[in-house]
Amino acid sequence: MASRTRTASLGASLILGLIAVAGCGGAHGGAADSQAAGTHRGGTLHVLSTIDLEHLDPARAYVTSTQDVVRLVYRTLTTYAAAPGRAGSSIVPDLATDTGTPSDGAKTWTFHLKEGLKYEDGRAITAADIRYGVERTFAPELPEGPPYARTWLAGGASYQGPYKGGDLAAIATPDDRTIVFTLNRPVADFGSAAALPMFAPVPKDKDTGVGYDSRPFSSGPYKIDTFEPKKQLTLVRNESWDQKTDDVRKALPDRIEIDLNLDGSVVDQRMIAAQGEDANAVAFEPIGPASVAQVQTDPTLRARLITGESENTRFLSLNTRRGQLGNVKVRQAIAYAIDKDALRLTRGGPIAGDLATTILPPSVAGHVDGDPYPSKDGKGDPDKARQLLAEAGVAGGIDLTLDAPATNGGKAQAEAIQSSLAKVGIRVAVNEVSGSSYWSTVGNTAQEHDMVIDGWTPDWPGASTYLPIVLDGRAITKQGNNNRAQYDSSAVNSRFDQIAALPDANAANAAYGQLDGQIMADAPVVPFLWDKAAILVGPNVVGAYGHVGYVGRLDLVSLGLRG
Amino acid sequence: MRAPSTRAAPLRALLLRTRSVGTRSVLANRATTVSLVAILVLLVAALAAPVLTALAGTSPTAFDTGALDANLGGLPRGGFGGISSAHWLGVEPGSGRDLFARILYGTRVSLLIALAATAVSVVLGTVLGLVAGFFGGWADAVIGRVMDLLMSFPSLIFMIALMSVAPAANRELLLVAVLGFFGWPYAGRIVRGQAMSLSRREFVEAARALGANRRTLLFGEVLPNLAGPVLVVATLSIPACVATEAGLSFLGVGVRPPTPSWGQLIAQAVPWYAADPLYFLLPGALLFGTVLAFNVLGDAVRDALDPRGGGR
Amino acid sequence: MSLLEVSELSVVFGNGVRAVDRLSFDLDRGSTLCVVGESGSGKSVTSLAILGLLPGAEVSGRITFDGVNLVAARPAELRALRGERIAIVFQDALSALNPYYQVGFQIAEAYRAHRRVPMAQARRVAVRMLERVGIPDPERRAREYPHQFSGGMRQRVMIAMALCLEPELLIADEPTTALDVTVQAQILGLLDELRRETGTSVLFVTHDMGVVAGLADEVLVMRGGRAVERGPVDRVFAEPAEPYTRALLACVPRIDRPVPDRLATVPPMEATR
Amino acid sequence: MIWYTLRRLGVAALLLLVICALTFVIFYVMPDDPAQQACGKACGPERIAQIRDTLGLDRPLYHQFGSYLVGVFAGRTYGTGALSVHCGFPCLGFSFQTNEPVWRLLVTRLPVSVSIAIGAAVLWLVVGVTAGVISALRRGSLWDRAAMAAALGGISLPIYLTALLFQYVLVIKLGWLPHPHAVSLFVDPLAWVQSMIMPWTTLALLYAGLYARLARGEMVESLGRDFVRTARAKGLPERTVVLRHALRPAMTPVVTVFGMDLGALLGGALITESVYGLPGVGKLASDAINSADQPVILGVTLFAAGFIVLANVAVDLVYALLDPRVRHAT
Repeated sequence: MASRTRTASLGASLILGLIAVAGCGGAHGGAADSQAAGTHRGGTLHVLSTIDLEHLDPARAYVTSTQDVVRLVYRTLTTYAAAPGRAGSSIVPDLATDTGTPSDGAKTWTFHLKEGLKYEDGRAITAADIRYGVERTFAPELPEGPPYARTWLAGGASYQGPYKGGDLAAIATPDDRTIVFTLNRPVADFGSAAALPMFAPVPKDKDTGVGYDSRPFSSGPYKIDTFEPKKQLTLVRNESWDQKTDDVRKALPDRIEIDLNLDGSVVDQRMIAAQGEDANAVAFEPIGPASVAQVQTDPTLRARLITGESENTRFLSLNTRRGQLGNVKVRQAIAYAIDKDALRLTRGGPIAGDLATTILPPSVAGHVDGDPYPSKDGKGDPDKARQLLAEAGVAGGIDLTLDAPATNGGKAQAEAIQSSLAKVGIRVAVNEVSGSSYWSTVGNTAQEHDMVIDGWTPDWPGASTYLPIVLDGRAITKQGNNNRAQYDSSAVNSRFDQIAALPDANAANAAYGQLDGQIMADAPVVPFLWDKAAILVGPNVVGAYGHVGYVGRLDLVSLGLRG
Repeated sequence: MRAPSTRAAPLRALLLRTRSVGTRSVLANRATTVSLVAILVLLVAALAAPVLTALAGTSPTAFDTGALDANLGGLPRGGFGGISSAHWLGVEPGSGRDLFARILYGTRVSLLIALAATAVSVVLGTVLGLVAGFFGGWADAVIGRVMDLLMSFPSLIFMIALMSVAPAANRELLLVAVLGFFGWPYAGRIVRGQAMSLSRREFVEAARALGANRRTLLFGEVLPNLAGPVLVVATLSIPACVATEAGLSFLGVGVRPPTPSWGQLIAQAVPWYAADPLYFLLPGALLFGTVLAFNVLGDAVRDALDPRGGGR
Repeated sequence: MSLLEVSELSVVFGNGVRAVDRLSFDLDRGSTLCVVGESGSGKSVTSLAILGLLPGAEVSGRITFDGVNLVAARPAELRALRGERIAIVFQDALSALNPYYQVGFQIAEAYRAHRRVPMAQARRVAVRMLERVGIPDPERRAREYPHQFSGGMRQRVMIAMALCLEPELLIADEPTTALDVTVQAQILGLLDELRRETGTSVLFVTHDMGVVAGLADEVLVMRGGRAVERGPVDRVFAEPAEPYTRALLACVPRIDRPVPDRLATVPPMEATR
Repeated sequence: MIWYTLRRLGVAALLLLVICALTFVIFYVMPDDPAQQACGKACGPERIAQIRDTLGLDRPLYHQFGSYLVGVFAGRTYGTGALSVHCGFPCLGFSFQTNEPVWRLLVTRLPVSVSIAIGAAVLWLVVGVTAGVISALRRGSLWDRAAMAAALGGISLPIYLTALLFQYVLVIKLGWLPHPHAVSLFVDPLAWVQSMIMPWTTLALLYAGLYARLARGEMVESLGRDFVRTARAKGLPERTVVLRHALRPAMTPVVTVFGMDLGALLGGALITESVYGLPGVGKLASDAINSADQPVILGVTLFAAGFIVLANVAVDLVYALLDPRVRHAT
């Protein structure tokens, strides 16, 4: 059950009170630059981050921000294309020669490694190292990672990881450059899943268990020089990396310094001033709402603002198993009442993205335009909502509790929801949950309340890691639950099965798009924003574009500095 | 702080002092008067918040996105924090909530918590300090140790930690309890010392010799003589509580939204300090003014009660 | 010419209290004048006024010391006189000695304020003075702090400090009041002995008629800041002219443990506010 | 003196133990499940159970507290087998967020807090005490009234208001200073001063006010002491009277308060570090609290308490050195 969006969309960025903002129109500002600059090597690139890098260990790296960074340090079987716009969502080979060969009805996947792949100490990367890397994700001591290996690999349910259980039979390495995965079910997009950090090689003798998190061994163009959590990560060139084996990474700067845990407004102001070393810097996170005015009114700053699209949708989950929310009319009333424009304004206005009307964002294949709960400028339709509440027999109003992250941004969104629902007589109490435990709390069905400020980014492009994970009633678990609406419709569930069986990916995407509309009619969730990220880059930086796979953050592997 | 020698001394001294001559006292009196008036105005405004906001036609929670420029990230329209006839002190960026109403309600919350917390700490401190100082022995030993312990706590960090794990309900009450709990040793220590020296004074000895029982001594002789020092502690504890409550709310562990408090308003204004400085300046200035007024008043009370203390 | 001539001396404090009111007296070289009166009679204020140690109080009239008017003297002139030519012994030696410094140092410091000598030499003077006022083992005691001394010993230290520069005038402001009777007698004896040895004039302030008899050449009785009666000690004791003096004399046998006189310490504080 | 020192240290250790126990209990009753915290995101029940076992959360409270204490003094080992992690002395556990040993986090944050605290302390001591002493010497003068009014204003200034105002005016509007960021004194002294000057001034404004008032009060009292009059009566120059006889006793209480304040500041200038975004111990604390990172919260609380308690002991010892009466009484 994937949830990269969690941290990407809410957890991490809101912890620091800096709210993601995105630009208007989806322009990909830096794209033209990247060709012009492609050749200059050298210099120190600075990355100013308001958030922390949670886990560098490939078995544990599961938030988009970290994945963006670790792509500089280690390679995976496949990876996202390094390209602006929706082209970035295509999966390309990385360590492997192709995106994998399925057989046995997609229950067996074979990858071959390229030649000349080396670690930072010059030794060759072998298939066994990739197997070991995947096996590590089974170790309970290394939690947080994606669950795919555990759920898909044959015999994975009982495997305890390489520290206790030896090797996993489901992964075979017939030779040093071939790796074969045997799955317990057909998985059509296993090749896409192989872009996740857990498919990176880990040499067994370098594995320091939990300690590996602070210094993973490099297979990419950069190795870790120093890492001080919550402070700074410094990357230097890995001289053993060979550009010829890598079509994705440009590796232009000699050195990359990522300053962590900075204050949002400080990053914005430093990027705006761009003095000294800051001319060679990029912001890691979108600019804050408070800086939008300054940037929008200054043409030179606007030119340095890169807007990236994302696959992230923000929505309000309505817990269909609680009280009046079991009544579809009440849910629809809420869908009408929510002032999406006010919610977006708490994140900086139109620059933060487009008002969402469906669950699947336009950037995801299969998206179908539609707006079942229209209102003027997205400001909500209280009359319609009141009417529906009256029909539901609760005209006198109801009391609901909203789970929100205890961050400036989370509080602001909670207040906006409070304010719009107050207009239709729904009194909302806010339950603040500390940023880091937010997802584990709302993912615990015993601790979840009536409504949850929610969101989702797929683990790889496509609707298959979207709707079935967020809205399949059979996927509801007591802990680590992703179906926060606790929506369980037998019609929808069986439709999921039918779509999963479709052989053609395009047909499946189209079917998901249609199903999106069907689910929206039931209003288990109220989508309100399709995120965009508007990020400032320094005047000396070239090759900047927002990458759709990293929720619109800059694709770090393509950045370079003017000579 | 020295003990006044007779029962009625504190109040008499207070009255005498405010009528005393000399330029310095006159100046001090003017500042004191201004402070007193400011505090009274603030209290009245806080009490009358619903009336005043009704007059202004605003509410502290209603969003007014029309007052904001969405393309500028939700900055108030028209500069100066969006001050207009509809919004007397401008609006909050990002939501368009009326600042006048929010500040007014924030005043209510901040002052209420500070006054209640002061009451808790002073009552607790007086009772425990009295017990420790008057009875001595093991009661003194236990209470003294507890006071030492509380005063060597990294109290701000501890309060924050405590508030962050505390449940979401009744934040105001919780703040009062936490502030009061960590505040009482300051009152307690002073009361203990006073009670100790008072209980050895001649007039208490005399009363004891005349056969007065402990309760009569405590309430008849010792307690009235504590009125002065306790008044000083209370007056100076209010601004401390105001500041601490603001600090806690500033750090995000105080009252919960949408309830405004000064600290919370300033915390929300932090990201906006460059784009909309009025947003932090208004509640900040009010907070500063209030703390200053209470401090001036506290000084005046202390000077009046303790002519020798000379501005300490 | 008298060593000290006080004429029409008035001291008014900032709060309007007139502590001394047109007081006149004089003191010859080598003689002892006892100023007697109850608490608040202005006797201690008078002694402080002579040294110019009443900041914030309004002092008028004349205090002529060896021809110099101290009331009009510049601070530097006064400073040169203090300790060197006019020394004082206060009532409460514990509070009058600085608790932070060794007594030897405090005496040496007084010496060095007027004599350009190395510290070591001044310390030797201090030890000698301690020996002279009857402190046993003076070498060691010089390195001790005031709180390590008994009341009587502390007063001896004060006297040593006052006399280390052999002043022409010694003001003793109730030097024995805080002591118990036997120690009182020792200190009085010491003072008398030293006075005889050095020929210092003494202005002895006390409220205790009992100590006056054996010590004074002349007596000045004060009440409410004014002189009530003045004359040679024998005459005043034998035939007091004023009823107030008679009353004071009548008190003598009954006062064995007097109430502390706060006036000596309170006025300078109040005066400045 | 040695015996006195030992006794004070003993009391301090006991105090720390009590604080440790209290903090531990409070975080034990915390609603957030530590195992769920440590587990992070996609986390199934079986994994939570395993983490509980590793962290020893299924054992009774006193047992956990015992292990914690043993860890503090002798280090401890979490988990078993190949993945066991040893946490050396002084072990305050590992951060749930970053898996860093809490002790290392604290030690790496300390230089920033020290930079802030020491610089600010020098500033406020010099400014505050000087102003207070001059005020005491010139009571009622224009200087006195102005200084005391300023001091009252200073102590009433909320840190975040000063900090934001400074940043708005000095950084944004005038561009005189860069945004504060953590620079080592030893790497770039000029940048260090530039980025620290605002935090220093912010704290110093507050504390200078307090110290001016304190110093003035103590000095006024000291100047009225009998021994100061004695010093004047000895004919000592006024400078000697003031500096040697009045100032020294007046400074003893100032030193006491200073020790306590410095101890508290070294434990993290919480709001200052938060507003300026400086990665000191205070920022570590507020971040840990925001992310409910219990081992770090516990660690910082203990660490800060340790500083305060040690400052207490230091103050007592310095007091004894300063005041012969205390020295001989013990």
